[in-house]
Amino acid sequence: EGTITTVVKISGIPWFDRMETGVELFAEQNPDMSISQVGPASADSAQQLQIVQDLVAKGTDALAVVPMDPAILEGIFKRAMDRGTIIVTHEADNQMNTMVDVEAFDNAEYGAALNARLAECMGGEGKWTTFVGSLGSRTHMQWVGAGEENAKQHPGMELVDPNNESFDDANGTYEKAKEILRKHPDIKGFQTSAGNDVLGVGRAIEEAGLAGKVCLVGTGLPNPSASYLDSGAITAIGFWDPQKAGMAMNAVAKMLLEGKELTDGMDLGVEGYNSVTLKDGPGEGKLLIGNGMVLADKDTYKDYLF
Amino acid sequence: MDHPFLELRGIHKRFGGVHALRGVDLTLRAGEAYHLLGENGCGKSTVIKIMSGAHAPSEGEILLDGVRHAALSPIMALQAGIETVYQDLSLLPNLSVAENVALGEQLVGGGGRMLRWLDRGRLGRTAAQALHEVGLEPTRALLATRVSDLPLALRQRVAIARAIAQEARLVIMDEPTTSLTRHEVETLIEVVGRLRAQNVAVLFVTHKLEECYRIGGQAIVFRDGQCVAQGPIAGYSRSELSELMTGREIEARRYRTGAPEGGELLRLEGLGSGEAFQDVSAALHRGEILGITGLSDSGRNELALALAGHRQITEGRVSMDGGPVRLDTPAQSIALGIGYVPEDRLGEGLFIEKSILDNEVPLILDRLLGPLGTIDRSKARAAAQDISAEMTLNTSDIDLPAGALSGGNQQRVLIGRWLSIAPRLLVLHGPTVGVDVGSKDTIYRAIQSMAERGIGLIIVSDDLPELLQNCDRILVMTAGRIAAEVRGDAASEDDIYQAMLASRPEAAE
Amino acid sequence: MRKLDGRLVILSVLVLVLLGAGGLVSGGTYLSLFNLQSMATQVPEIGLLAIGVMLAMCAGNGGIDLSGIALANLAGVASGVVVTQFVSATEAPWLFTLAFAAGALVVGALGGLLNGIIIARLGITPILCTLGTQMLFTGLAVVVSDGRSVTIGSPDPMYELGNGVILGVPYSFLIFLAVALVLGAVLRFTPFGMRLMLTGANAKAADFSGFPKKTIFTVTYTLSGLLAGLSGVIIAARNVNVKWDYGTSYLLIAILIAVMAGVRPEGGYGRIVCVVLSAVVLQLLSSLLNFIGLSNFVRDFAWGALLLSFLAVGRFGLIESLAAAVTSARSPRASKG
Amino acid sequence: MTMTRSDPQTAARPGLAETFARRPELVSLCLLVVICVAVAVINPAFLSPGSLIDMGRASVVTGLFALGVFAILAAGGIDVSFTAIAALTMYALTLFVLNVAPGLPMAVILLIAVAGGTVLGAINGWLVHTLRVAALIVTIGTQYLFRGILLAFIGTVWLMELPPQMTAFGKASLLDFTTANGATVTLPWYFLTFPAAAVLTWLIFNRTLMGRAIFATGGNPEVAARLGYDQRTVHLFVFAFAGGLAGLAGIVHVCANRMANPFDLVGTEIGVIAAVVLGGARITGGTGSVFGTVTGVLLITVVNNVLVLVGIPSTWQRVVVGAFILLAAAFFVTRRRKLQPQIRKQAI
Ligand SMILES: Nc1ncnc2c1ncn2[C@@H]1O[C@H](COP(=O)(O)OP(=O)(O)OP(=O)(O)O)[C@@H](O)[C@H]1O
Ligand SMILES: Nc1ncnc2c1ncn2[C@@H]1O[C@H](COP(=O)(O)OP(=O)(O)OP(=O)(O)O)[C@@H](O)[C@H]1O
Ligand SMILES: [Mg+2]
Ligand SMILES: [Mg+2]
Repeated sequence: EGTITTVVKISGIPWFDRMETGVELFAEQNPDMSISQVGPASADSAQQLQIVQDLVAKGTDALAVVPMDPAILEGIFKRAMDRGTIIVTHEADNQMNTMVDVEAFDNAEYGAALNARLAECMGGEGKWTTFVGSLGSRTHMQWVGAGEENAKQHPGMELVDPNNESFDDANGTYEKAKEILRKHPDIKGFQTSAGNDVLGVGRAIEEAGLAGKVCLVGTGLPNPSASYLDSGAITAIGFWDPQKAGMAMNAVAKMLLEGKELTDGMDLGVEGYNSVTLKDGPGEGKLLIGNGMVLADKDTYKDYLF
Repeated sequence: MDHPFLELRGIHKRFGGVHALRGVDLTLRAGEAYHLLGENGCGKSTVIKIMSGAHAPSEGEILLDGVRHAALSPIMALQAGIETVYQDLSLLPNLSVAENVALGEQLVGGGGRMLRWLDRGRLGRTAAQALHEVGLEPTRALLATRVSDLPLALRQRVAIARAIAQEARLVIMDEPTTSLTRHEVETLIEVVGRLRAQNVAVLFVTHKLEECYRIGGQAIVFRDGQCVAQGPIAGYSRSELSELMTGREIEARRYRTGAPEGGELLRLEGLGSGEAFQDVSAALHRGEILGITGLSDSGRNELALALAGHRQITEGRVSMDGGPVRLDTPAQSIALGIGYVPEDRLGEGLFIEKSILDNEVPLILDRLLGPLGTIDRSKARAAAQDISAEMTLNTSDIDLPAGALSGGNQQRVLIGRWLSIAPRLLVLHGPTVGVDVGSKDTIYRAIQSMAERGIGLIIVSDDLPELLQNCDRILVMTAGRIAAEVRGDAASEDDIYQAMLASRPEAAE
Repeated sequence: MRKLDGRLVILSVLVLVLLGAGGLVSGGTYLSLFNLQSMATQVPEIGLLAIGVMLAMCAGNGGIDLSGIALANLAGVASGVVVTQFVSATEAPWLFTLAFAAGALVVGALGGLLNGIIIARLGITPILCTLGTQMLFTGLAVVVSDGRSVTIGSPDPMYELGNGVILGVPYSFLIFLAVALVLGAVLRFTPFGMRLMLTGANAKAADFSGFPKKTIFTVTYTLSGLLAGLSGVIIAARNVNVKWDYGTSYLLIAILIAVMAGVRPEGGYGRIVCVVLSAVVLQLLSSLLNFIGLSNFVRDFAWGALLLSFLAVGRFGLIESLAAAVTSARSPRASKG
Repeated sequence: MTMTRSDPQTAARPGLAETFARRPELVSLCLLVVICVAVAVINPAFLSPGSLIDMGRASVVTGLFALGVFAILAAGGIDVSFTAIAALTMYALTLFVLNVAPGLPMAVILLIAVAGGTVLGAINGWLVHTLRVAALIVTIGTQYLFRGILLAFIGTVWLMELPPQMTAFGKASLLDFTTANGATVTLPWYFLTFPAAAVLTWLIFNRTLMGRAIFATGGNPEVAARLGYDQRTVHLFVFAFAGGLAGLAGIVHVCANRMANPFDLVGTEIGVIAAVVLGGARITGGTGSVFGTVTGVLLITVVNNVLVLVGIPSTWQRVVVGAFILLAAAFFVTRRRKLQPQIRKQAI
């Protein structure tokens, strides 16, 4: 009775594997519905577009999409909604054509929080730099933007060579981080955005024997980052639980399918989304913001094993 | 030693629908010289490739030293001492002369296994020895030169050197003398003599009967994939051989009967191109046939290329019909009505996989346009049919790929292509290289009829009988200059040959 | 008469087989008008790039165009950035659409021209040249757009171009077919087309025939660039937005399509109708896999297997033997005799 | 003798220009030197031992790939599947060691990686030989196939915890430096795989019959076959050789990165081919040298690794790399042409 398909940016990577566990959990809770997750084989918005288009043509009732690039999907989302398909998105607070965009937290708050943690480690002083997945990644730019804003409270902090692109590739990030360490031998801090950035930068710091001397705060997952957190190469990681986000998206999609009303402060029945903020989105749709932000360091990461 | 070295029994070979060999029986004995004669496409190269293991026969068997084989592999043939100089030379362009000549020895010595160390010292020694035997001084620079940087005639000798570099028992040469000058042919004949003295069998394929008579031995005549005659070559006259090959009579004669119609077409004054040739002055009248010959490094090839717009002219002037012209690009030459039939038919002339139609019309595409500015296929077909008919191609199916034609017919397609632009001047570079007597006849007739229509013709060739049979005048070039001019109806081969050598500095010493 | 082109036959049969299989597994949804239209709108952007690759391959000289999708993105991004500044999509929708399309086509043609000049005049191997320009175009698109996606907007004409249908057929697909038809005719019936194919078949012979080889290369790559520009227009129309990193996987897929269509990488041979069919086959297959809900990694596997089977079929003349088997199966009594 | 005059080589002894023309890799070498000097002038930090060592280790994986690609280019083919071979071997092998044979010594792991790559490469070679199609096309097919097998049937999960011996291999240092700010720079042992592979490749190409057979095949395959060089062996060998190097590169990549990511590597093949071509190997086959290949790899590595150092903003980096490839290629070609006019004419 109703199909909800979750479409992720790319299948197979840890982040979305974790999300899939949420989707599967939700499927168990709703045995009468047909619920599944798919995603393209490589990080290419064209491939994701194709999948969405085929799913719409197939007649799927609701799509919960984590857009690779929100802008590229605007066209198909509009057509899908015209056709009566329910569209819910995640990590796309600028998506015009969506019914509800689910965000784990307020992006500006998250970026500021990461930077506050970094500043604390740096003692509010010294050179620092930022990494983003790509210059086109809106959330990443929001995070580092908010970070820069936050850093202004500390006149001693000097931002150098900002917005390095990592393409979410740990190896490339590693090379780039080494180059930055060389160019700025006195650098004190890194704020990173894409999930793999902490791994690349962390490795560069650790290999240079600078663990504990140079601070690194960025988005990352607890399991992969564990060894670097232990060694002190990573100061702290920030994240939200993709499992919960997946469940939240599906819960919203189900409510929309059943024609239910979304209200400010409601409880989605998912941890971190027990009292959500509901705002008007950039388009017709709504923006639903939870409070799923987590900052973890050496001492606390073991509470989140995924 | 009672059985012959190599025997072919009932060999058939089919390429798709083409039945190239239709039951060939052949016996080759040690120390004997054989001449495999026949028209283009009668299967000579194919039978050779079967002996050398490059092709497997479709039917029949091969007896090597009395041992029966269904087919040979290249390495088996090489190990048995069958060495081949292929028609296309089969050199490796990117390897050095030394490697081309002497790598085979080590490969064959190891039974074809390649994961072995290379003995560089032996490589150099073997190569030097073999090059010396074909009359090339094996300097270190020569040994290290890449074959792609060598001129054609030199490559041919390198190929021959490769064949004799190892202990051979049968040396096969498929048209080895096509691009050799007369002097180089002499060296080759010496080599053959030496080989025979060492009890090595030699199998020649050639269209130059004169050379066959000089070498002597057995003649083997092929026609349409079958062996139609075998016996001592001295026992056959030229016309008998021609008749056996073609199945009809062809007399040797001077084709040139007309005379220039007067009116100067082309004038070259003090023409020069870098180091290749200098101070070339000549004139050509409408309907005249001018021959140009010389040794391979005499500058004759470069002069031909310069006229076709393929080589920069650095000094002097060219005028046509009295007015100065520039020949900087092929397109300019073509626009002036100068046609050029290149020497290397397959490499530079034909679009081998494309249809005969496509091969005949590329120069006149702009004239085949219909009202929409597109090519009118029916016009194109008509034009191609006309050319085919004029050149008497042996097929009327112009959709056949050019590669399906025999060498003679391919050359006709190529000349036909140039006829389509109604050229005022046609430069023919080696027009009958590797073409059999039958096809030569057709090509010569076509040349004469062009001259009768007032086209000026230049034939660049080292086939002296060809020049004497066809030309009004013949220019002999040496060392980049015109050394002599002789009349086609009055000179002899010997006159020309003397002129070729006369002013060469080394020969004068 | 002319022999039937085996490649054409297999591709056509495959189209039918895939449509049939899709209809079966989806209970008919696959064959619904909506899905057919949806698939048809997906073909043109990659199909046009594949034709570009084919042209480059046909010209010989190791021809290939790796810069297609990068140029398509640059065309969309550059034209989008400029045109949105001067023309308002809401106030002058037609003018806007035309200006955007013209801009993208111009950028595409210029990019192609650059490839052509580098390859023909400087004599750089196409693979190296287009690799360099691929990075250059991508980089320029990043610089122009600051790495963000550029919103083109969807004024009516633009929307129609990307998603509209006429007589049930999407405009973009019709445009694709029309371009294919025109180019097919150009290759077959114009002096340029014949010269292009002949040059690809034997560049030296083309030289001796006085063909303007440099011009031919330049025009060929410019055409390929123009196709990329058109592809960029269609991407923009379909997605409302353009971005520098759209379609990174198209690079190899375009080559895959050309090769499945039987285009000879050494030059001199290729048929546009086969490229069109080949693009359709890939689309049908990939949509079918999406319908079945198979992991997208299986699709990679399927494409590899498909390509290799194509090669095997060609190599061992399987069509001919199949045809022979079919005819002998038709008269079983005769063979049992 | 009258014969000697027709020998063009005795007339002009090869001068400097000639040497340059015959050895195009010297052009790339000069280019490399020029770039290094320029970068060092802009930012002297470039010449610090740390920076050079980083450059060296960044070149290992590309370098191993490039040597394999060079072998295939020399034989007249091209390969785009080697990254997929590397990804498949490294991931399957890491998984195997983790789950089945945790105690496997590192040397054995390396051997298995090479063997696995060799087998996959040999499949390429066999297909190229039996299907008689351009290698580019066959390897596009096998790239999809190998990657499809890896991701669809073997796994997509990132392996973050490597077996300890692999981590140790990735960390084991050959040389250590401590820089001014207390950072240490290490040249790891695995760096040696690159020079070792280069020496091996050089030996094969210049000191064995196989090397000459590969060049012969690249020069003209039909002729090579006629002269007794078994084409099947040559094809199998070059592709297997490239596959083996790719397998090695894959496992080195895993150990150096301390994680096995099945999505890695695929997508970098065109860059590797560019490096080899910049090193003087022609895409049409039969040319190139090991020295040139190494130079090409260094050239690409340096350009990719000095962008930040020189202060090129992130937005402009692709433009710069793209422009560099074009300029280098243009420089390369025009140099070659200027120095080689006579030779080209003769070749007509
Ligand atoms: N590969 C091929 N495919 C199809 N047909 C071929 C092929 N090779 C040859 N043929 C046909 O077989 C005929 C016989 O070929 P052959 O080479 O013996 O011609 P020919 O009559 O001897 O010509 P010439 O007078 O020039 O010697 C050719 O004219 C051609 O029509
Ligand atoms: N590989 C091939 N595929 C198809 N047909 C072939 C092939 N090789 C030769 N033939 C055909 O077989 C016939 C015999 O060719 P072959 O090369 O043996 O002739 P030839 O006597 O050497 O002629 P020429 O004097 O021109 O060298 C010709 O019709 C030719 O077209
Ligand atoms: Mg005949
Ligand atoms: Mg022959």
